[in-house]
Amino acid sequence: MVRTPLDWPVLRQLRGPDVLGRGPAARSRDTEELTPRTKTADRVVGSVCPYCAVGCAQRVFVKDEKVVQIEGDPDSPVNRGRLCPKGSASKNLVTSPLRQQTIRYRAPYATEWQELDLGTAMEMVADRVVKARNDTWQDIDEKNRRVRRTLGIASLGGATLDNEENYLIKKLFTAMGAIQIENQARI
Amino acid sequence: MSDDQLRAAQRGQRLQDAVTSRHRGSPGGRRDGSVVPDAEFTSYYGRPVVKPSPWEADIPAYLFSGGLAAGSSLLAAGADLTGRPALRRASRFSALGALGFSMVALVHDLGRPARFLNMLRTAKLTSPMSVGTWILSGYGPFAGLAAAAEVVDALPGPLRRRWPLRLVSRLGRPAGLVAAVMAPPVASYTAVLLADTATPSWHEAYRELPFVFTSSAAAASGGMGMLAAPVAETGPARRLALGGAVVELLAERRMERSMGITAEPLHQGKAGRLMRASRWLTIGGAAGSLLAGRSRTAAVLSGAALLAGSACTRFGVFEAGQASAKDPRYTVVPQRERLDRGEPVRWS
Amino acid sequence: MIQGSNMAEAHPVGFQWVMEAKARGAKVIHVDPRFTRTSALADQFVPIRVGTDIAFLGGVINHVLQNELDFREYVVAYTNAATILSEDFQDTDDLDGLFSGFDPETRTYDPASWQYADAGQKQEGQGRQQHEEQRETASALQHETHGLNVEGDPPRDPTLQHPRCVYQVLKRHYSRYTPELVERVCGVSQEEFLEVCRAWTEASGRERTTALVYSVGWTQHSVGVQYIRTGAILQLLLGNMGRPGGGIMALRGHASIQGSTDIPTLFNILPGYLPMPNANQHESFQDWIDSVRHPGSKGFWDNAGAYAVNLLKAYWGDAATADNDFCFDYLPRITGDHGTYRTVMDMIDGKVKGYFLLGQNPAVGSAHGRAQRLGMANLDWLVVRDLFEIESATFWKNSPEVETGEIVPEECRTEVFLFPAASHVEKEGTFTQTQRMLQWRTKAVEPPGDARSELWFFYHLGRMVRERLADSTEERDRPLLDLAWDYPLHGEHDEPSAEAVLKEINGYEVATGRPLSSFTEMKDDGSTLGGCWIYTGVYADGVNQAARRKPGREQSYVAPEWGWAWPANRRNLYNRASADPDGNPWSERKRLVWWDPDKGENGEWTGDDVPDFERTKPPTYRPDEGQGGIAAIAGNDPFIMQGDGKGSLFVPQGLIDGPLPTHYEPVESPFRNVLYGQQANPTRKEYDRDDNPMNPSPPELHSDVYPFVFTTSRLTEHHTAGGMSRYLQYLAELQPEMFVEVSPALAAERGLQHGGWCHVVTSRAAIEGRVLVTERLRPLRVDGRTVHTVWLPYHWGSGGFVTGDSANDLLGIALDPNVLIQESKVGTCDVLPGRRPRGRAVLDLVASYKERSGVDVDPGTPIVTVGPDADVHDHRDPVMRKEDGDP
Amino acid sequence: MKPLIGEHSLFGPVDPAAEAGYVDPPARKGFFTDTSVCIGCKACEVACKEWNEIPDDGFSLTGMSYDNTVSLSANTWRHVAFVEQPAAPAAATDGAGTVDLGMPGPPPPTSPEGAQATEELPDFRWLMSSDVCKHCTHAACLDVCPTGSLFRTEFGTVVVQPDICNGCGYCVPACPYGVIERRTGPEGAKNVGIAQKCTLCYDRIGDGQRPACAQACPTESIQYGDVDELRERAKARVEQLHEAGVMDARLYGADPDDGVGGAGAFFLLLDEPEVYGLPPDPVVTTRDLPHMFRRASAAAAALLVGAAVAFAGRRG
Repeated sequence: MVRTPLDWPVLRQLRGPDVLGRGPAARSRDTEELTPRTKTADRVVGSVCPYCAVGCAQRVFVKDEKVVQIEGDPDSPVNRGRLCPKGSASKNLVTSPLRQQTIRYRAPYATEWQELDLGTAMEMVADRVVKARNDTWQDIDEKNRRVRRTLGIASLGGATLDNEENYLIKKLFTAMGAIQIENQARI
Repeated sequence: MSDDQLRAAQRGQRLQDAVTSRHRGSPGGRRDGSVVPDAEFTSYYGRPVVKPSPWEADIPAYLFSGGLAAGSSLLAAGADLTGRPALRRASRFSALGALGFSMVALVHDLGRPARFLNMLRTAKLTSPMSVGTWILSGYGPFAGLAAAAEVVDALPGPLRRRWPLRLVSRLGRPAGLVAAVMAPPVASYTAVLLADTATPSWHEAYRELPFVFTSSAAAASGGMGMLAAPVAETGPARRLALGGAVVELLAERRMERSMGITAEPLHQGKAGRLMRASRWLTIGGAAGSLLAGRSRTAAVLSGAALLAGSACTRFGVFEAGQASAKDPRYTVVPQRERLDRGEPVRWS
Repeated sequence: MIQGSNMAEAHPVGFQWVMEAKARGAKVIHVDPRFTRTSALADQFVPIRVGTDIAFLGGVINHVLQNELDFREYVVAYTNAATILSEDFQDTDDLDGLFSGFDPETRTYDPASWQYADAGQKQEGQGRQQHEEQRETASALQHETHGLNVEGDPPRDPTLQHPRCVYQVLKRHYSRYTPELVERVCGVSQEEFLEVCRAWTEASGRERTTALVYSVGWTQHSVGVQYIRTGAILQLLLGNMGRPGGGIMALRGHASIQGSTDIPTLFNILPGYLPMPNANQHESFQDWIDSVRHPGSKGFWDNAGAYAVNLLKAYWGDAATADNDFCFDYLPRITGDHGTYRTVMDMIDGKVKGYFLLGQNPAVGSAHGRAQRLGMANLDWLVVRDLFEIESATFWKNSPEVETGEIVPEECRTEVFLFPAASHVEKEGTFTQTQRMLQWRTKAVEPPGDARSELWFFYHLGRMVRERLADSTEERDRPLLDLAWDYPLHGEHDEPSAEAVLKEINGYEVATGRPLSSFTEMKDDGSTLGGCWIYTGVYADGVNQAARRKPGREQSYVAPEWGWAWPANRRNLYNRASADPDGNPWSERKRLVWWDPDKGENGEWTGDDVPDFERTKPPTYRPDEGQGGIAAIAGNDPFIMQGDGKGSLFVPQGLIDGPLPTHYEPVESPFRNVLYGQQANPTRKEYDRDDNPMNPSPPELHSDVYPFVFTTSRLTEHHTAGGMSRYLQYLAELQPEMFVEVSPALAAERGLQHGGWCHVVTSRAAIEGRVLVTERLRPLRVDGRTVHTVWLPYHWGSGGFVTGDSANDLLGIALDPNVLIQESKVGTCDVLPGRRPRGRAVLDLVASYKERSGVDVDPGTPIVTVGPDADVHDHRDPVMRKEDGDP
Repeated sequence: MKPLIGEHSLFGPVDPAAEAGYVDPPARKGFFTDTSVCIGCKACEVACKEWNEIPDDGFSLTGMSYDNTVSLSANTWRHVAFVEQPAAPAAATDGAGTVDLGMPGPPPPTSPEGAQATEELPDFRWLMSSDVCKHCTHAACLDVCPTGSLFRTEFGTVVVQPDICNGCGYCVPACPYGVIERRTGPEGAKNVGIAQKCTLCYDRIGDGQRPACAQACPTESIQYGDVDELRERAKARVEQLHEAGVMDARLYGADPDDGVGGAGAFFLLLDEPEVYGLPPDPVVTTRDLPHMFRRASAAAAALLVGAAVAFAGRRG
């Protein structure tokens, strides 16, 4: 929009009908161009709130591969577009400045974190899993019962994991012989 | 955990008591002496209902210097017309100086000083600040021109006769007269500026506050004249100062009587101290002005007293308003009383 | 009826439906120890002493039975009220708080005497040992999930007059739960109590139904399962089960906590509630299957063999064949308690090498935080996967134990890996929510930096472990090497396809890959596979049914085309009960599912929901004698997962702590049990160790050292251990600090200043918080004395925008025997003004309390407090104990 | 041409958008906040902040029940008030009489009145209310704004234009509800130094969407819509509550004849407005503006005359 001296609000006031300069005459350029970012988003995807178990459907608005807004999905028969403060804050959850984005590693007896790249960290964990499993393997237990397991590796999962994730976790640990696989569901 | 947080929490407790007081039938207590008997009222944890202005000392300083500028322009014009060049010169300079100071104060107080010119984006009759800005925009150049003429006149002859400067010099009187005509609104609009708010002790003062401010402006500018001009020429300044001081004292008293409980803040705390100082300085300055015709010392002292008194008035009124906004009592009680009388403010 | 739940605060969006019901005239009652935001919106708020809900609900049951207010037609037809019990059964009134069959040595029951009359007595002798085993392995409830094991036709008396019929037993059992007793135990006035009884019964019956809502306010108790049972008995008596507007709703607290048990990461079960094989009981594949399906028994579990084969086939693919029992042998065996609390003790004892924490923060969120952190400090390595740097990842540098010197970073050997995790919008997959509904989330953006999904992490971890073992000839590595671990990958990070995993969970024909539509298509010959039989149908027709989002306004109120609910997209369980025995709706107002004789060839079940019944089995169907399995369920038996098709008022099998709910005091209580000599749940699971002391309770001495009752719960503004809320500015600012709520009376008594500090002391810890004095907490008169309740939110720790002490540090570990869930909703404590001592001094404070209370001197609370062997100092006034005569 | 300042320009019932010079404006939009169904969850506060990218308001515990955001401010455009109301005078602290350490032993002498503890507080109330900018028909903030930053939208709402505001701060004391405020921080936040308040999600409603707070509100305590219709709904709701025996229910801000010409965002309250921190009978300050200008003109004239008189006197 090209601005000319004629756009000076005082002149717009004088041209009427907004003589008092309260309405149309006072509008700024930004105001005229105002568009909600829910409208300018590149795409909207359906999601579900990660907090409690009510299962409120969310709509996630994405612009330039960034989440620009998360709000309730009015289509949902569960929440009818509504969200609680936590659900309403879920963009803040995704974009919080405290969000961890790199691996942090604490060596034995260390007093501070150090950085690791993802590949190295994965290799280290895989090594430790194999070793702990070997070191603690039981084919039979102390009562001579066949158990073929390890009691050296335990896991405790939150209940915000997906079903597919839980499925793979249990599948892998079971094949590994690890049985102390637990979840928030016990808590 | 900061002390602020603790204080806030303790306040919460005290104020929770305040909230429940109505239900328990005990009066909401006052913390310090007050003129009006305790009125029972309810609030939300003692939190203010309205917000105090975000303005700091800049604004009362601006109110004062605007008034001083206006009065000085009037004095300068009178001096010009009645042949008192020294008084004219001093007054024109003080007008410009005060104006300049007020502008700096005003801009400094903005949240976005760089956007000062947005003040001229619209002309809003409903906004005393907009109206005032346009008045100042009209008054300022003429007051400036009048002061410029004094500068030119003080230059060596040959320089003074160069054409643009000569024009400036020629325009000194008309500019000064125009400035003088525009000056009174400069002094009085600031009262509307404060009164046109929800700040209890400002709004309730709206009937008399313009008189307090203009008379205070008269006293200040008269005092300035006494301070800055030779005794021989300061007769009108003394009279203006004396008249201004007397009217200010009377108008202020009348104002308080019209304000109900919202007059209380004018007597309490910082505002109370300022208002008391204002009163004594103004009385002293006025008394001194009676002697100032004979003694340069007396003129200087009483002029300074009047200036200080006027400044204290503006700061006092300003602080009283701020205090009234921070105490829910001054917002709630008058409104509640109105409702309890069955007289809510309604259109029909 | 909301009890044991703070629905408005913990499930605000679900609460919209309560508000809508209220607007339509429903009366909302909230029973809770504390006036919450739920109470503020309820029509009636009833303050109750924490831990006494069974006494309260038992009182309501008594009111119903004494006044014959039950929905008699429903009760006779659909519950086991008419079933006649064995002559050997003795109730708690006969045995001062114990049922027949108790063995004080093992603190378990032999349930033989609890059985129906003339029922097979094959369990005799074996029962006790089984209960002990079941407590260790949290497997008792399999009988409930796997259905009551009933063979033959136990005798019934439809007139309900037989003295040993369940109805009469129930009536006798609760006859002492009078309004006076409720007042004395719960601190609820008789008026308020009777008002609840009136409202509940008036809003139940043919034309009206009452819904009951609970949450962890009921589950986190040493008698948690029995709390829920009491609610179930009441709802069955009043005819509220399986009917619209009725039922019992467990409001679960985490997005997919339902999914986490359906497809569990729990030590005792496999997907679809199949048990983890136990080295003692499941020696062969057949033993294992039979333990689920109970050959000859009735109900839907008869097909368990197919479900198990499909799971094994999904795990080990081509390697799983009929010849090798589908690799049954590859499954590791459990031998006892391997639950999270047991494991923590094992960590402290140095038995565990590595620990994975996946979006879980036990340093703040689990009971007895100190034990949790000391356990973590004694590992070889710890992997934490989370969005934020949570306390469980930083225990080695800023935990309370670092402050006390119990953990010295330079001496702590635990290696810690903190992996950033993907958030809910950065990965795709399904959650299963509280209503058993699966909803698919589409991925919106890539996770930032090194953040990855658990799916990615475990797929690649598995891949790397398998690579390391690829050349192994060790027999133990076969299960890993034979594992079906081949999922399509996509994207720059090689993310496994969640949809492919979902398809495997759903199940498909091995030969064609055609997804199964229903678990009835599952074969036990290896021709089909499926990872979780109850989820079969979620990928029916190759369509991701969980991703359906047909707008609610374009559907019926049941909204069957939004997401997918197990089983078979059924939204209301046992909805056959919404129709009368003849198949007609009990009332037009309350119709949901009914028999339509004109539909199909010979009539069909139909209605707004998917009928929870065989579609073409008419109401008139009666099984032939000797029939088993599904065919044994009659056309008028709506509870099809139960062996007798009836709702269980009395539970002969499956519960370790008794066939009927009975009031026991919480493990930590300032009061002696008024009803029975047995103080608390005699069968509860405890870890009797020096590092897990319990505060003394009557009849022990010195319970006055911890004179107040405390309870913990959530705030709307935070989420559990705070890992998803303290790290967000917008939530942190709303509840910025740990606080402790006390009544004005307690504040006056202990000199606590509103807004000031106080600290709370138990035998485990002392924590501090700011004081909030509020009349939302009120002292109650219980058993002639005033009891003060202290309330604490448990959201804080050392990380995030807002920090504070963790309430869970106060708790000891005592578990419900059925499910091994901790009693974290109630404990005893003392409250002192001011901040807690710092450094080692805090240990001294806790120690001085322990000394005064004798915890140090005499570790191990006496659990059995009745009977000749009970070695307790009972200083009760015998008159107070039992008005109607002590035995 | 209509007069410069019409009869209803500063006070009285009027359609504010039309009054501000919009030709054929859409129906006026507003909020009806029904506090009788508010569960105090603060979803509105958070949803508002997420949408409008408002910085946090600091992390401090106030002790004001569950209200830690204290009031509407530059960084809080929706604010939920929490009021704990004990009913009976004696209920506050029931004194030494019934205080008991809860120790084992014989019951204290007061035990016969055992039931009292629960009976004393039958009417305890916990009121919750989500406050917001009232979007007054006669908006003082808008009228006193010297730059035209605050303006009336076609929906009749009052909105700050952050590209215009120079932070003069005049709107702050002008608001009779204490809503608008100049943002002072935190450092680095956008719009620091600029007046901030609820925009009724001008961007969203312009696109036919609902304001963020109303969209989020779980219990429909916050209802968004056409003001005329909302007023009808509000009246019906009050009647319904009165019939149900909730005689405390009353509307606040719904009367077009009131001191601000009726609020675009009005409330159903369960107690007096001041209990929630609202002014009981607010009046737009500009109602008195003509009078103020007349007084100021008189004072100005008096100054001019006074100065003239000072010079008219004898030469000293």
